[in-house]
Amino acid sequence: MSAVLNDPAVGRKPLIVAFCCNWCSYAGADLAGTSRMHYPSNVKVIRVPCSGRINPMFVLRAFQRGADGVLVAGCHPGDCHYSTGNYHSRRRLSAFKRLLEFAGFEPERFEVRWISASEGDKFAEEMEAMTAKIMALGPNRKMRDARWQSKSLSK
Amino acid sequence: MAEQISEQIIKVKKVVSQDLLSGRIDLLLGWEKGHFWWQSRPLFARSEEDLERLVWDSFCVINLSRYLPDELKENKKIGVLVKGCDARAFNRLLQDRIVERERVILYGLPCPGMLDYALLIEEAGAALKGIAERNGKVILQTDEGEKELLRDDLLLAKCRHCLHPDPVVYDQLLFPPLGDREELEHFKSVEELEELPADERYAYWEKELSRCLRCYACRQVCPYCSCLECFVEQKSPRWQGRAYQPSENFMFHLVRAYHGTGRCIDCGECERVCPVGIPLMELNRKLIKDINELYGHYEAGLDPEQEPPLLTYRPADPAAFSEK
Amino acid sequence: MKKLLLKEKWPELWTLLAHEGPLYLPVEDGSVVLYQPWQEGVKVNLEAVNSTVSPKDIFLPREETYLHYSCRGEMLDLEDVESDEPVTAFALHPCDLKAIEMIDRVFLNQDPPDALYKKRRENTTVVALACRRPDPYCFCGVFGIDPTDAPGADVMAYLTEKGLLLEGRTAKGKILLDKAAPLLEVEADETNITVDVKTQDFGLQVGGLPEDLQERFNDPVWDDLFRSCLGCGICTYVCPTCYCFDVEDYGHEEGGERFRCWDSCMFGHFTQMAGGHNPRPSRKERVRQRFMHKLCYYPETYGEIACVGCGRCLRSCPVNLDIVQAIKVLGGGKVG
Amino acid sequence: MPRTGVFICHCGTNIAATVDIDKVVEAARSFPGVVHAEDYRYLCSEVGQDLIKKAIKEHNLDRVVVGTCSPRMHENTFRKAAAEAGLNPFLLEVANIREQCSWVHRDIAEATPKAVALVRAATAKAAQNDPLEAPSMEVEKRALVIGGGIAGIQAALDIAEAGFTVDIVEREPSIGGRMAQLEKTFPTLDCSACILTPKMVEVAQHPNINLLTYSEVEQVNGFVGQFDVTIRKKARSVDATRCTGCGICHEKCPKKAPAEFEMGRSTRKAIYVPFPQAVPNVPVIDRQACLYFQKGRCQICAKECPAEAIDFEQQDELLERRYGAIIVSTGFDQMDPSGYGEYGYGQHPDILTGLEFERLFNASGPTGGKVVRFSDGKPPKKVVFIQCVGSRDKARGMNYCSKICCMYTAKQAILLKEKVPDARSYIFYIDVRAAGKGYEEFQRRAAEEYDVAYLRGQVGKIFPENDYLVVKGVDSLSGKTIEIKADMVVLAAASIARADAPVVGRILGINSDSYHFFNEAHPKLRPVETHTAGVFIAGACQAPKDIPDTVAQAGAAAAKTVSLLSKEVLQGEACTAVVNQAECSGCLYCEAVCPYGAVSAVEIEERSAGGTIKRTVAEVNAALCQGCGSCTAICRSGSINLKGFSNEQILAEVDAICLQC
Repeated sequence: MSAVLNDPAVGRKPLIVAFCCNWCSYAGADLAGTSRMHYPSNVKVIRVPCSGRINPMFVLRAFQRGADGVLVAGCHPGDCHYSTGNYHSRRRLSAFKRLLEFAGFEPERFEVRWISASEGDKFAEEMEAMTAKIMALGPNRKMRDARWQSKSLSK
Repeated sequence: MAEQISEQIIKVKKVVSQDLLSGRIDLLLGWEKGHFWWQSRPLFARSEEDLERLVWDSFCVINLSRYLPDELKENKKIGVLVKGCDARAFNRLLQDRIVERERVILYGLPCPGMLDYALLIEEAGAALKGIAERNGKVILQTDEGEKELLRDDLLLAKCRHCLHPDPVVYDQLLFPPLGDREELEHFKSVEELEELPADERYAYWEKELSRCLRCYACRQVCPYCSCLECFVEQKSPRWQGRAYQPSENFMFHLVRAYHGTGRCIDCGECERVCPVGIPLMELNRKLIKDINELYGHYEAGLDPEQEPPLLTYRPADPAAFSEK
Repeated sequence: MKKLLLKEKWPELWTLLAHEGPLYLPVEDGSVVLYQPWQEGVKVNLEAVNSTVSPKDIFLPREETYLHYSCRGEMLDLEDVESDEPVTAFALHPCDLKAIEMIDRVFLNQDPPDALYKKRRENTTVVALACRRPDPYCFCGVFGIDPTDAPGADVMAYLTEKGLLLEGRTAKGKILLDKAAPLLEVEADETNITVDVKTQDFGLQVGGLPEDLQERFNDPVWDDLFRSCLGCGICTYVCPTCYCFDVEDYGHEEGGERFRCWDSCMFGHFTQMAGGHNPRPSRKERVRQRFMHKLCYYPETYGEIACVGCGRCLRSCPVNLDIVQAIKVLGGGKVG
Repeated sequence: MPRTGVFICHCGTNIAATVDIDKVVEAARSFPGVVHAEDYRYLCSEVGQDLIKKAIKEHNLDRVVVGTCSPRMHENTFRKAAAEAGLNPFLLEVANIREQCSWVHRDIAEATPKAVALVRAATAKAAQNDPLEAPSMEVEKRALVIGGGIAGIQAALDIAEAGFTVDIVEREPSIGGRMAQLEKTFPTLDCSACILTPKMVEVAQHPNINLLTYSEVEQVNGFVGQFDVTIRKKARSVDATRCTGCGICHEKCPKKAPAEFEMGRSTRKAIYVPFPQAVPNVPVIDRQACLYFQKGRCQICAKECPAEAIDFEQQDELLERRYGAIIVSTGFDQMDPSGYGEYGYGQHPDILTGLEFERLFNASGPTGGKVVRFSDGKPPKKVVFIQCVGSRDKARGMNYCSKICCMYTAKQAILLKEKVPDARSYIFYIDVRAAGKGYEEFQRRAAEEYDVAYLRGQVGKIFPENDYLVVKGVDSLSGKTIEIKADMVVLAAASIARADAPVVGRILGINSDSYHFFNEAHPKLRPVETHTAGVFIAGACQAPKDIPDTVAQAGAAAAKTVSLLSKEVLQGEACTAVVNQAECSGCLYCEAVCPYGAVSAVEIEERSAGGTIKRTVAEVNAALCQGCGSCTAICRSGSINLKGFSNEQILAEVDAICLQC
């Protein structure tokens, strides 16, 4: 992988935390696997019932702990398993994303995608694309608490 | 106008003392003078004697609605003097269901804006002894004589940004309304920040927030911070660490602002009380601006019947993500 | 013998002292003045009477990590964190220094003394700055503090038209002046350095406070006094004599650190116990606690009221509920 | 500190080929709380499950983490195994190291640390897990069928025959639906009415079936087993208990209105039954058309009615009923082809849609069963049929194939030849799709025995000339331009979702595809279920389909319904929201965003300084909650939490997943 991916400054690969709704995007991520599609291993998925479950504080926590990018993925609007969850998350996370950008985060650091259970290809493509964008930006230092990774004496 | 505000106290006193004496209200929330002529503090008046200390002048900035949730636990019916912003604060509390409309009598005071002491001394140039007001002007009385300035130029920042000087909800409007104000540059400072490159914007906030003492005055004074238990203090889960690290500073301030999405009444109290001068309203106004742009114009606290934007949706809503 | 540091030489002194270790001095940050470590480009303001937040955080930082831990399996390793770097606290006003003296009693007159605090205190050279004019909020005179002289200082400094007059008071102070010697000149005229700084007293007569304030614990005055309090922590955080802190861990099961950080008795959670019980459940108990501590508990232990009249709470309290009002309603002055 | 056991599955080589299993097991041993870690080739096998069960007992485990395939695959399998070993199943977490790790990464050096991170996150989450119990809910032994076409009729009859009560809600005054509008059915040319009418009568007479015609579903609350449904029974203005169906009222009624049943191609009266075989045979007054309702005079029907059944005062009635299951069979519409300007639909009376043409054959249709032109009443000698009008048209219509048009057009061409022996049919088509039992034979018969000209190609323009319609098209096989002077043109307009399908979908909480056809829960394996438990779909509301498919699907939906209603209790969702009422400030924003009405206000008493106070807080009905968690994200204080995906659990996962290995 490229030099950016192996960021010498922190000696680690960029980390993308992807919150995926159980019914669409998580299933889409599974389908990417079942179809043996490939995407970068720096993407790590956390399963949630619905994109409407996402409290923006989860996203901030990920940045604090060292995520370089955060993705929330849910069903396409209109297809929510719970009928309205993603309509609500669309409003909440739109406002939140703009606030994050206002705080100085690059827009690419936090994204929301609608990925259905049948869109394994889209999941893989989005992960590739997001990883490429994050690599171009380099590691995120905004809001990161360096103390999290320091295991002080364990070395 | 300026003379009106100093004369208005006579009528205010008359109305509220009638209601207090007749038992229509058990408690009146008003203002009294602090140690200095430029300070007022809340007055909790239960008797005519208490009412002697009641004032209504150009320094009655404190939002008295904020005291209602607690005082309603001890009093049956409370009268409260409300300016434009205080009335919107009341609606906020009403919408969040922590006050009961029928247990509160709102005395509406159309508000010409409150004066900023820091501006007064800055303008005075010399030692400031006091002020007088007449015809929309303020006369600064200093060691070196008098200086006359336009009242509107001496307002607190929050009052310069005020769009609704008249109470939007009241039981009795004590004086004729002043009319809504227009402020063309309401979001100017937000827009200026938006123009900055991301890294500079982050550096700006990192520096501003580095002063944060975590005194939570912004939260305590805020009409939208009505939670019994703030996320900040919760032990399980521990959302907010106490360390004075940038990561924790951002956590608090971004979440504080985000919790005001579609709820912030734009009163500017958080910024006013911040002892270290953090421009908190830039965060809040950013959210107001974005909600307006994305989901239609909405001013929180104007109409408690109108659904807050985060509690509703339209299937065809736009999104701020790079995917449409 | 006082030495003069000409205004134009100030930056040289800052550079010199900051080279040794952190140099705290009053700096304009946004719209406020705070004691911050000097670095190139900061705007030092020696004219400011009172910083917005007291300089106590030089000795009692807002946050202070004191141990690192790491674990693997059953093993737990601990490592203390201590700093030995020399610190200069520059331009502390007499009231603030008096307040440090009060905090010293709490942290040092113990057995054992607070190691972290002790270390910082020992490592710090204090340069006090005499006041030249009072702020409208100042009332140090009420407590017998001379705003032009700080007995606890290592170096006493006076602001003059030309610059700063520096007078070494202790061995530490003299070392500092020795280091700065190349920058200093001998000042001939020493007559004009102190001015009569008369603060206001708000009609306070602290002598009028009851002998035994403990008896006022259940006094009805508390029922009224607390009402306007919003429950924020401004007064405690800006106050030079408040020193409460909390301890918290940061980290995970594999490693992390333990730190202490400022806390405020004005917060509901300050006395919240693990089981949920809270002996100070409402703002009334908390407001009473703070003022009783300043006016009763501290004096009972250490012999003087824990207020130096810096006026910061008068300036910063969002609802103008401050210690002057508390003293008055308790009998230490005329109300109204 | 929990006692966690970690089990890593090789899945043969599916995981083991790209993940260094030993390293993952070794790393897991160092995670906080892990007291046991091992691996096995196939954990989902019986031997593998036994291994987990054994370890739970042997090591006294109170948390289990399985690193294996997707939890959507085998989470239930492993949870069941854990339960058999005496552990609450919700104390088990799955780390997805197959679909989301070994299968998507090629390099063992990349996949292994990722597997470690995923197992670490699952371990951290598991430490926060609480034992959960799924609530059990009673089942109301009554079904609701929405839509009384052939799908609804079939489903209702099947359910009723199984012994359960079923209500049919039909919007129109009569059941029958689209099938009632048809003359004959392909490929057998059965008379549609002959096979449908007996079923309609059976529905009306079945003791287990309640017919609610001229009614609509307004609101659906609740959940599987206990749907609370509000049904609006529209005012018929005729007392059904008195009406004898004699028909005098509509005979005498002086006011005419366009007949919906005839696609507006003829009229009916203001008081009417939509077609002669209507069930129930009780007329309704169209209040928009009725002279009395519009102008306050007339009342002829009331004067003439021998049974005194006319009731002008009748009001809409709101019925509140509880059902255990719901079948949606709301059918389809035919697209209005006026958007295709080149075909001139709406410009000329002899340009018809397929359904309008169908009505010409019917004895009670607009022409009394004579196949004649609307323009001059003469029988058409040359009829051009155009296929795929709005179907298979990415640019202007629908992407999909409407499925029924090829067959019904062949049928109509045959019927035409039988009615007008000297008529000739020309069919412009893209492809002929005749997949189905007897379909290909039927279509060939039309072409070969009924002299139907099949022209592969498209029509570019239709315009009237003299008393005929000039149809200009291209035969794509020969490449030649074709011009036909036709007497009539029939457009096979696309079958589309009902215009109000999105509204119905929202009321029921079921989702739709981009054409507004309702989505099945799985296109292959759950074809009649929806994502909302207890709501099933049948017929053309799911996608265009013919009668045999519709009836088959209706039967399947009925079978699912019957199996549901046969249960005494249902296991509900275990992962539901829960309110910390001591911290809840009672703003009830959670109530506003809950899609299931599961959150409501409740007053609690609380000790406060100097006494007790009453406070309003939120409360969750666990039986209604489906566990989406939208409430938890709007709650500022985190006072409402979601079991199974709690704030603590998700934050623990975030914390752990961000730790670098």
